[in-house]
Amino acid sequence: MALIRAFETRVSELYRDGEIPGFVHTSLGQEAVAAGVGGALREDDYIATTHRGHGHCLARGMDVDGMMAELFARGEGLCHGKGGSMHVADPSQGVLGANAIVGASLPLAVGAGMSSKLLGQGRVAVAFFGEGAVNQGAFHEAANLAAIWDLPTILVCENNVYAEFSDSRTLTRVPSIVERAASYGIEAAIVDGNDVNAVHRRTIDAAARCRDGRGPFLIEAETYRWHGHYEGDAQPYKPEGESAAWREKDPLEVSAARLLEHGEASAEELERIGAEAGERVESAIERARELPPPDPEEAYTDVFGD
Amino acid sequence: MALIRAFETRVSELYRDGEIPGFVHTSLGQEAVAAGVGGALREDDYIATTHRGHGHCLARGMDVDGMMAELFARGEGLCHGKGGSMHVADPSQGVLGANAIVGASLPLAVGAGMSSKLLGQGRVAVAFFGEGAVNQGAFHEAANLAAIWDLPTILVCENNVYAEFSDSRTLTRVPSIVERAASYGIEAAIVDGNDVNAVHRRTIDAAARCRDGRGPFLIEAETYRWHGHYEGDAQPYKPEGESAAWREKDPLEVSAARLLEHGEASAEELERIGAEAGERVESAIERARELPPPDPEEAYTDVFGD
Amino acid sequence: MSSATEPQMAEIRYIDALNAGMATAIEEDERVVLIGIDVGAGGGIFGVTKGLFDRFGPERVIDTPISEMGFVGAAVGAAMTGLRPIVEIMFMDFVGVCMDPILNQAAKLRYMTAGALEIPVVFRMQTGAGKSAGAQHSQSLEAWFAHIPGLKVVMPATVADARDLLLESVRDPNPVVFVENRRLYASKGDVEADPLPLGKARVARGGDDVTVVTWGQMLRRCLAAADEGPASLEVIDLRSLVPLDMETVIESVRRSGRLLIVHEAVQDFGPGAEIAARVGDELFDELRTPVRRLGAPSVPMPFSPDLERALLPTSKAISATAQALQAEG
Amino acid sequence: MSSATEPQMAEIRYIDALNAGMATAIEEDERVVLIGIDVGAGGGIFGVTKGLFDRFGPERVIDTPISEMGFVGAAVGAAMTGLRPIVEIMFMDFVGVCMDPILNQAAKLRYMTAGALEIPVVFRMQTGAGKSAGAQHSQSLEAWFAHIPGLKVVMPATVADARDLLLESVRDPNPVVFVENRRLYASKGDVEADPLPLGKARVARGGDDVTVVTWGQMLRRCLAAADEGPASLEVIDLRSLVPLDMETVIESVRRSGRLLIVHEAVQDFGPGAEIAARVGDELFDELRTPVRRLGAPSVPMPFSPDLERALLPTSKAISATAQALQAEG
Ligand SMILES: Cc1ncc(C[n+]2csc(CCOP(=O)(O)OP(=O)(O)O)c2C)c(N)n1
Ligand SMILES: Cc1ncc(C[n+]2csc(CCOP(=O)(O)OP(=O)(O)O)c2C)c(N)n1
Ligand SMILES: [Mg+2]
Ligand SMILES: [Mg+2]
Repeated sequence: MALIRAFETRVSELYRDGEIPGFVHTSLGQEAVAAGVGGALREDDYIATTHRGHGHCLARGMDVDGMMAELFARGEGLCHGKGGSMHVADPSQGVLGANAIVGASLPLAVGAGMSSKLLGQGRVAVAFFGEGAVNQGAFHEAANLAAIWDLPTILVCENNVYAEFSDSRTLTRVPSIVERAASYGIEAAIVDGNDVNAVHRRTIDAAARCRDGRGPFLIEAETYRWHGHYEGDAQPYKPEGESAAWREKDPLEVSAARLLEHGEASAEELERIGAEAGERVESAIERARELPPPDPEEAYTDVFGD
Repeated sequence: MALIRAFETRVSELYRDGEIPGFVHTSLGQEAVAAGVGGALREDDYIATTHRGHGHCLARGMDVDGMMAELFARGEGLCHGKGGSMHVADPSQGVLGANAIVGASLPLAVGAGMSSKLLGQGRVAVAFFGEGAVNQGAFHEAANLAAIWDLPTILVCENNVYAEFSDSRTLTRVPSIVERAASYGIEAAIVDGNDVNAVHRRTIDAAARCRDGRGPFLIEAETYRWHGHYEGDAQPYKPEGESAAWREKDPLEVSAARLLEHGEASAEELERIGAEAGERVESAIERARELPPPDPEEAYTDVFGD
Repeated sequence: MSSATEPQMAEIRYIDALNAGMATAIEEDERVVLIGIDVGAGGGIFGVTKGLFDRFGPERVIDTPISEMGFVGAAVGAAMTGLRPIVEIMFMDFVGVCMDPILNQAAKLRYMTAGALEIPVVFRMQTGAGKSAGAQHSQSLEAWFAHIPGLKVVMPATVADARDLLLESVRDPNPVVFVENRRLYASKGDVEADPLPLGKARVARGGDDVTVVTWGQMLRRCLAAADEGPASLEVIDLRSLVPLDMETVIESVRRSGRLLIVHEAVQDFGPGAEIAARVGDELFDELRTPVRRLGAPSVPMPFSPDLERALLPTSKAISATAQALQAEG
Repeated sequence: MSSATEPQMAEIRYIDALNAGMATAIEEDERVVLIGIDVGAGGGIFGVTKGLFDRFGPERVIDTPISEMGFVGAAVGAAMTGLRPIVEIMFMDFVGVCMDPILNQAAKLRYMTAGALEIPVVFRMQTGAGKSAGAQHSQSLEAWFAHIPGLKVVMPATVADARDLLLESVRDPNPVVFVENRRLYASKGDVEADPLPLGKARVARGGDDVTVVTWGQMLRRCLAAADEGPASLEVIDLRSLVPLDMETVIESVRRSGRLLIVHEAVQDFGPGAEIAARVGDELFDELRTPVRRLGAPSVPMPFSPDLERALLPTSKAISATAQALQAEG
């Protein structure tokens, strides 16, 4: 979580300062979901994520240097500068990619579940998506397919209250994603998305179910988007005090408090972890800054394989 | 119902004999749904239907001659021979058309509901669709929109067990459409789709709710498709005896029995109604046979209006 | 239209012109509604619809869930039944999730019902590569719509057209695919510039040597190329692909004998091919040189600004190609 | 491929050739699966997949709900993760409900990941006007796919190609849009006819006066027109739009000096325009007459058989246009 926090805090600044091009969407405040899920998966499991996927990728162990270089649009970026923040991917880490089409992660993860099942690999495929994506037909169709085919697919809905500028509770009569999962006969559970342990436990269970061939599971993680929809969004639509209240539940502080309380970590250790994360990110930034843009030829490669 | 039965029985034969071109899908065995809904609507209400829409159109009072002529692809057909069975429409009767895209009737009826609400017309829009269409994203999105906008839209799902060659109960873990309506906070009710009175009562209530501004309602009408998906389908997929059992519940006989029992009609009257329906259809056929094909110029008109 | 734009502010931004066009449309006809994701209270993800919600209220300016198939289809159904919706598809690329109501419903129902259904709906969508938005947020797909009978396809390149063509599109009794270019949103211009009806191309710059046909953000680059000289370019802003004003194009090429077509869309099987094919046929004997096209190469749009920049026709490339044409004969 | 088709039955139907191609593909590679609505137990709405379910079982031949966006997207996700799916979209027109996985996922993810993701998926879809299927079941949209970088577009016109190109498409590491023509399903031919690799056009009939480029069901009509004479037509079956074998076309037109392009798709902004534009440019000096195109007019397909018949290019119209070209110069 410290790494995600450090990474996105700096990315937000770098974007503001014009060092990172394109669109950037941060998941600051939602780190526990990424970390809780990521830590519960097996090396060879898959994830398909969204426009807000930095955390999910980092929690999967995506290379920080390669990822930062990608956001900087460098030739040595993970996608050679052709993907960027909204499309960063690394299949070698099971990351099928961030995706800029809302809802697209769901059918893709269903497909990954099909591969795992038909090839008998016991791999789990996770689809990350926001509560806003639940109103897309792709969610509806994909959820039903995962259910009837008993696929090892975990649907992780990050309910961060907003879809762009809109409070998602105003865009459906049934704001509970867990309730909507019932339409597909998919078991589901709501978890505190700011509590990494809770998310982690849920995912462990869900993954075990999947590997036992008991089919998909939906996790609704209640959390909050600290920043705007995109970096630079002034967020006039957020009610007074709402952000402050949620920042009280900072996922990093929640787990820090618990670790200290149970004596599982000392203040110094936590301090060090944070500091190391910061350094890791800074060195990635320094490195990325020095890297050259992609070779012009890159624009024409990888359209077709042979 | 007698008219629908007579119409489609003959259309089925005419298609087999090559007198009617294209694709034809009959609703034989499902007449009570069309009649029950159609009879409960106001003159100026709207319906949007499917590839299996003959009954719905006739129950809305669509001109039999014009409709038959359309199926015969005549220039005097309701759509000048440009629509056909899968696209027969008559906006003057509130029929926004049959539609060959599964699920398309739903967003269209939601739109008609928007018009009625925003223009303060108190008109109700009915979307007919099959249980197979429920797995389309369009159903999911349209149902949610109708709900959050409290639209005067009635979702009428004709659950006739099959979607083409597939038993729809095998394509979802939640075969109950009523249960799936809960995902949208839409009140719903299941009715015996072979009992015209039951369908009629339900629709009267639903329409009243709509006009009171209480928003959409979903009716799941349980019925059965007597014929194949399309005319000519040998139906190897239907289990032994299933058709016979459903034919026992012939919607026409169900209501005939009740009318006789309550002395609301005599055997002679029922006989006459059936005979008249048959004659009405025959004369429409005779007329259609004599009509010329569309003027060649028709192919080029009505692409754009000005 | 004065109601929507104060007379004195003749110089406004493209984005304000779009806003003014919508304001006028909603104001002048009670059947006009605006539908889309965050077009209401939020004022639009790019601010195009700012103020309309406060001015006209939630009944006329309607926020939607992320359900394009549903609300685009609903807009089509509403258009069949008395409303005249303007529905926004945030990025043109998103037609991937809502093509059916455009392709199979709006474009066809008038025809299939022999004119009994009228479908006055405007599909506003936005494109514009060159902002590192990535391959899923940078496509120009106008050729797709132009290939579908029953749809008009409009692409305003100037501030005046942003307002006037939008207004005309709303008043049109047919489905109109209205393509805005994000790269032009901030551009300023005279909103009262000489109006032309929808369907007429505009000769943006007169010239004798080479006719350059373009639209959207490429117009500026073609004009810049014309400034470079020495060849004298006649720059035609097509303004709409459907209707396609071949008369203006033919008349110009007849004089210049040379044609260059420039667009942001992928060149292969792109919109320029139709214009090239028609001119090649109709002016076979008058053409002095082959018809040339400059569009994007057949690759997805890369994220890297450097890579992306190299894929879009530049004013340099445009003028170089024009000079080459002139040199050829 | 013998495993799938008995040696003696060299003369089979197009539909059987497709079936044989799929059978071989599924048999030779355990990663190949077939996905679609009623492709399994039902054997396909047109019987194309008959017997495959019984032969390979529900794990390899998968029936789906009416959820194209879901299962086409799932096929793409499966292709990224080790399977090689053949996914059926029953009618090409239905891409309206499932374009995103083709347009924004399959076509782009290899590129966006700099080759890290490979997406070997075949999108089988069927078209073919002339059966009174109506405006929503008769469209030929191959130009749409050819305009999208990252997709191959294959259109078999012969029985041998139905089998061989399908098999090659499955073996291809890229997303392939495979367009079958329903009008050809019952046509018979020699399945062992001279095989050509995917990407090469076939000279179906040699000739000197006019080059006729076509594909799909129009091939038969072009051959019939060639039979009519007197002009000697060289008929080229393009077989795929992407890759586009311009070499074969250019070589032929260089000899004939005349080109006629014939397709079932709507002519305006249609696939023929690209070929016309390229030939008009590359052979500007060698062309004796303008490049002509024969496609469907810009109207939705009407239901009436009489109206519909009049809209598709006939062998009469093809030969008349060819004669006219020859007369022109
Ligand atoms: C199909 C589609 N429609 C609209 C958009 C524009 N868009 C990008 S993110 C977003 C909001 C998504 O909300 P949610 O699913 O809750 O995810 P969050 O941003 O909260 O993480 C929208 C509407 C898109 N990218 N794709
Ligand atoms: C988007 C789309 N997918 C597939 C089809 C092919 N198709 C036509 S009818 C049908 C079955 C529909 O089943 P259901 O909704 O239950 O209606 P019913 O035929 O039983 O009345 C299918 C798959 C289609 N027309 N449109
Ligand atoms: Mg959200
Ligand atoms: Mg059914």
